[in-house]
Amino acid sequence: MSDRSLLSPTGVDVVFALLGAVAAASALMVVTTRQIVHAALWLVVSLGAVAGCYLVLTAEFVAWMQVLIYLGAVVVLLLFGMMLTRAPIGPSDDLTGTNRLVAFFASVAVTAVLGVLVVDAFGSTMIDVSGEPSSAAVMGEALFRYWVLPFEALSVLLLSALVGAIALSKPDEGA
Amino acid sequence: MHLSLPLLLSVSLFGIGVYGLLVRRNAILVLMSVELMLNGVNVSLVAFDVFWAEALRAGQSLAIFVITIAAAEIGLGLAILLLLYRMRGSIAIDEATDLREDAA
Amino acid sequence: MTAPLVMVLIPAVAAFVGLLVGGMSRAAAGAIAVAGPLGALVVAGLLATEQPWTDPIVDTGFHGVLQPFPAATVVDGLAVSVALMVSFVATLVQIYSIGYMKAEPRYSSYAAFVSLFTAAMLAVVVAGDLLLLVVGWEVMGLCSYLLIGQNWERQEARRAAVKAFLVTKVGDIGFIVGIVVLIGATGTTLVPNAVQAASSDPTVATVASGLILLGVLGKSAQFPLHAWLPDAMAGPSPVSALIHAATMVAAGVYVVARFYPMFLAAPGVLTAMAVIACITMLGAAVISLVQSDLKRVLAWSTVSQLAYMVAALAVGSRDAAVFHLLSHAFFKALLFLAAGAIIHAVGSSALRDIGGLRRSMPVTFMTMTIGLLALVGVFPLAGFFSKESVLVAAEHAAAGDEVVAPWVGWLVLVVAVVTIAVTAAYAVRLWMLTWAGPRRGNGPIHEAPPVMYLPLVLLAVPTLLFGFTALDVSALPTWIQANATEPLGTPAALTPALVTIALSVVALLIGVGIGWRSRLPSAIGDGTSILARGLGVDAAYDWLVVRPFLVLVGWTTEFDQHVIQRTVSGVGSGTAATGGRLQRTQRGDVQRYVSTALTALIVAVVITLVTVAT
Amino acid sequence: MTSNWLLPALLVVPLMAAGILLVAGRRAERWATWFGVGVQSVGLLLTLGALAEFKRGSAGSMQLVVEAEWIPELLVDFRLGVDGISLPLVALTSLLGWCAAVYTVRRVPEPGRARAFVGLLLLLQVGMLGTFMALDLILFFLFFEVVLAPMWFLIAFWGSGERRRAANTFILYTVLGSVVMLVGFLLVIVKTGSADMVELAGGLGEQMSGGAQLAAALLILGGLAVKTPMWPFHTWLPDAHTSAPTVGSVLLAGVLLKMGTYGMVRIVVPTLPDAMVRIAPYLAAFAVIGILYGAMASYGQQDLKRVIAFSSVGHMGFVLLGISTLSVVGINAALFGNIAHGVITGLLFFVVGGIKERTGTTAFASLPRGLYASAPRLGFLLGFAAVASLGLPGLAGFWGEFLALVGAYHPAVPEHLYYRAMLVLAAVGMVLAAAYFLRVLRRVGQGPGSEKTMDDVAADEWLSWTPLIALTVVLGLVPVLVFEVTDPAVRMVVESVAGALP
Repeated sequence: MSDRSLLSPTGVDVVFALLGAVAAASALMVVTTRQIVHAALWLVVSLGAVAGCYLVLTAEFVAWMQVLIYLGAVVVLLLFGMMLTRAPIGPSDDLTGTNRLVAFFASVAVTAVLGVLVVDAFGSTMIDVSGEPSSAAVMGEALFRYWVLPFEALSVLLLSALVGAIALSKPDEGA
Repeated sequence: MHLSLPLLLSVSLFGIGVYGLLVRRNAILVLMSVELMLNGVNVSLVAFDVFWAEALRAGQSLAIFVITIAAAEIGLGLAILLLLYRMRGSIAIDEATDLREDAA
Repeated sequence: MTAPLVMVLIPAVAAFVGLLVGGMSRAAAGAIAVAGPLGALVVAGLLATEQPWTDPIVDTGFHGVLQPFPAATVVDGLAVSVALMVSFVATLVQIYSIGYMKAEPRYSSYAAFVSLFTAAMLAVVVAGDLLLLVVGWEVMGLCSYLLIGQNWERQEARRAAVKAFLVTKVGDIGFIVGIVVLIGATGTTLVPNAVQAASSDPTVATVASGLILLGVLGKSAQFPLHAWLPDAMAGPSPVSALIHAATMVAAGVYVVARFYPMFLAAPGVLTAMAVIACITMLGAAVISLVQSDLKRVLAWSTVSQLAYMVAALAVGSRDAAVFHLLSHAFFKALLFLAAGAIIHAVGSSALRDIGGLRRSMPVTFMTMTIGLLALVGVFPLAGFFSKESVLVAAEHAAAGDEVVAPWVGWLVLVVAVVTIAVTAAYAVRLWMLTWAGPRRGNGPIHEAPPVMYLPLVLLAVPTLLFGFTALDVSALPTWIQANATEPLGTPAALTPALVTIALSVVALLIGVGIGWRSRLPSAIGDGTSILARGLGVDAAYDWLVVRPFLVLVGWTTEFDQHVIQRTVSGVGSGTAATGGRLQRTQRGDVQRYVSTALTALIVAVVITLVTVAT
Repeated sequence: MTSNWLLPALLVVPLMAAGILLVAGRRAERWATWFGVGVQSVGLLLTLGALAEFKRGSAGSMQLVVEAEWIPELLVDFRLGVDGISLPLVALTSLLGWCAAVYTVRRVPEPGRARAFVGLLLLLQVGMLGTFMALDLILFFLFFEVVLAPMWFLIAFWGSGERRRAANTFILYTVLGSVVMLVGFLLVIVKTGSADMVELAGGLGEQMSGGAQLAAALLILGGLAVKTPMWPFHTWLPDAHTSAPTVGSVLLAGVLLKMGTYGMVRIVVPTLPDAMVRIAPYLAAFAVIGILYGAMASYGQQDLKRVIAFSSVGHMGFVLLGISTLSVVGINAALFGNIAHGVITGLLFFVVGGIKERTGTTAFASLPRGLYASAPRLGFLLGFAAVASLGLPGLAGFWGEFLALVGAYHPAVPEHLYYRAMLVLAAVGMVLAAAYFLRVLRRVGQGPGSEKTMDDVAADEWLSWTPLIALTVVLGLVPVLVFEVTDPAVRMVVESVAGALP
């Protein structure tokens, strides 16, 4: 943390702001576009920009995880999902429901409340992003030194999710 | 760097996710909105981690956990959606209203 | 265990044992039944030998309201003499019942209830504790209900039993509240202490004695709570003898006598008593004159004679009242048992079925004639002396020698003399219709078996001789001192006065004349005239109490179903309706749910933030 | 020797027995009822042990106390104990439970399933005993609620007539009441920081502000009044009684109703004396209305069980009147009235159950007349119980009512004249009680016909009823058996009120 003036943006601030703007804008596209495949692609852009933000914040390992898991796996899964459910290709009007107004106000309200809260609480706080990035080595040490038990629990969770997903997808189950 | 910058990003991602969650009919798009919300939370987790800068790396570790769980969630969610699609030929969530209360 | 308690417990235990094993053997039931009152009689006799009872209060040391058992007793002349009378009459009734109830399938329970009745009356008599008094008082009410309803197959008996219980119970509202007031105001349950404390405070004395008077009116069948007694004829004749002579009705008079200092401290209550007694005395005697049923004549006569006792109490002479109570007990028990013998022989109690029985039932004839003469008050029978003592007391009051106003004494004196005439009239009528003239009805008539006429003879003896005991100061007047509840005075002989003798002889002759004129069977009537039905008091009950009560019951039931129930079920259906309306929002649209939840959450957060910020 | 295990054992034994029945499976159907008798006998022995261990000399203080920390965050502890107020009720509960178990051996109501029936009875026993032994507000509430579920099942599955409706009314009504009560409890706990009844009664409760006391007292009394039931919260009672199986009616009238009035004496009066002094005159009015109303409504009923149910409203009115005087005599009378009503009305419901078993009905319209002749012993018992219930001196029913009147003559609250008016009205109620019971006896017991046409009281019925008959007589003749235990405890309670008087 430094004692620089509040209103003097540094380069890092600018880079972060640009990346953030990209992320937010493409996220907006995700929830508004009329083409379902486009939404997935905008999601890629948004998540990628967020990954960039992580890099700026010196969270190197998290950024790569973001890229690997979200961009690599999740989005692909989603695309497969669209394919299997015969999502319409091309613009479609029934992607959005009828309660647009309510949703708008609710989300704006959430954003506003949280935003006001954040600015009110941390408006003048500075963080230091000049330190050593948290590489895989650093994170690995943290994870396996302090967070082993949750980590293992998580692996069990993943396993059961896997089993569950398979069980659900078997054609002769359910229905 | 201002702490409020990542936090504001986090808030806007979350809000946008909320909007998508409430407004989208296609269940896959709803899942995407949920991902956006999770990302929003992740951003603030990482930002606060940098703010505290302690050896435990709690924020980043939790972010990683969240990402993992998100992956699991997407897997399960899509499996459920596929099942839904097979059963009724549509994944519009406003048509999945079997649990409604019929007026007595 | 003190002797008075033993005296109460012997018949009570006999009742219990009789109920338990009486069903097995009739002979055993009879033996147990007689043993109960007889045992009490023996104990009472033993107590009598201890005269004078210098230590009359047997205090058990417990006389709060939360005591082990309210067992304090009093043993003074009043208690012992009444107890002697009660157990004597009850014993004879039990002996008599063995013959009279021969065909009764429920004899064992009947005999047990008679024993219990006796025990309850004895408990009232020796009660030195207000709570014991209440116990005896109320148990007696129950026993009267049970015994009057002995033949509950007949609707008449069922009705009479309920009526007896409820009418006396109405009086008992006053009695119970009166006892509560007495306990509350004096802070003790010991009868002597409570009476003493109450009589020194005119307010308490008036309130408590006025309330207790209500109970006395019920038990001793005084106007307007008298109507149960004539109907109580539905019970078997020995029961009538018991109720009319020894137990139930005597209890009311006895309680006033026991609480007498307190009543003396409340002249207003005494005046009310006098007025009530005068109404009852004359009214009941007149009604008795037109009855068409043997037992009803006697029943109304009891009401009238009880009024003499109440009147004596009202004009300040407890001794005269107790004297008449005792002598009346003897001759009235005799009359009822004799009536029972007639009914036993004839099979009916209607006067038109009875007549000319003189030859076929000589013993009953003789004894009943003695009883009737005593009732009328012919010298030298007991009734003559006791009635004279009442008249003398009234004369004293009229002269202004007592706490009540002289006009009260005059009133009692005049009404009592007139009633003597009416009494003579109905007694003569009854005698003529029963014994004289030709035999009505058919079938052979036999004298009652010895087990039944023996009690008649035994009762005839005191009826003949008891009156003389009052002439000697050291006899009855000393014996009936209530030194447990009031200081020992110098007793005066209950001697008749010349003036009252003259008055009553004149009245008596007039009455005999009237009775002679109404002796003919054609004058019996069917018992339906307004006079015969007790001057419409029953109708008044019906309109003033029963009907309003039933209307209230109807209202209550309606209210319960339509207001309270409906309010409750309205709350239920209202909830259901609201739920139905809320249900419509549950359309299964997840996104709407989330929108609502989120909006609510935000509102909550904003409110919290704003309140925290300010 | 320490005998603190007695009270927990009283709860654990039936609980474990119920558990055993649960896991025992089908083959338990045959021995379930006998097992029930065994367990209840053990319970009765334990109660006798507690009676023996109980030191009468210090009946005013809690004895056989067991304490254990339970949920310290919520200020809730597991605390059991008995004093003179609760001991008689514990004994009554054990006795009635035993009677019910004996009665059940040969008379499991339709549709059978003895295992479940006995199990539920045992569970009920746990709740009832626990309520009377709990020394912690939340624990009290917990046991108070435990009672409801088994009773619901008993009425809904083994009942007759409109049993579901009756069961639902019962549970909704009483749950509503207890929720209100819980709010009151929480108010007390929050304001004083303690849920310990002894501590609260010992002066902690009085530290609450007047308004808070009043609010808490009204809430708690509201809940307890439903259970009592105080007029006008009584409507669940007739329905529940009419539909419940015999044993259910007996326990409902004999024990469940007592939980309400017990709660008042145990919790409200000593903990919130200021408020109680202010509420007492109103409580007295409700009590007297209940007495008169119960009597008149009783007279208007066309069903034997409903008559008795409404008579309970009247009798509990006397109990409430006793409590509302806040005097030593009055509260003693109330506690005695509780016991007496439990014994007598329990007996009445047993007898009426016997009549129903033989004739298949309790409606006057279809009941044959002349029970005195057709089944003399049963008729005698009906008469005996009715006479006891209408408050004949010398039987148990009288003392509670009479002493409530004596208490009302000298209430601890200032409105003496008002209370004396209430006294007179209540005395009128005593006569009305006689009227409706005589109507019952005249309609059912008496009547034409003197043939012996019905099975008379059987041996097992005698066995299960005799304790109640005996107790009715014994308590009537020696009421001090109860008073010597209750009086010291009541004096403690009244002392706490004395400080609150103006």
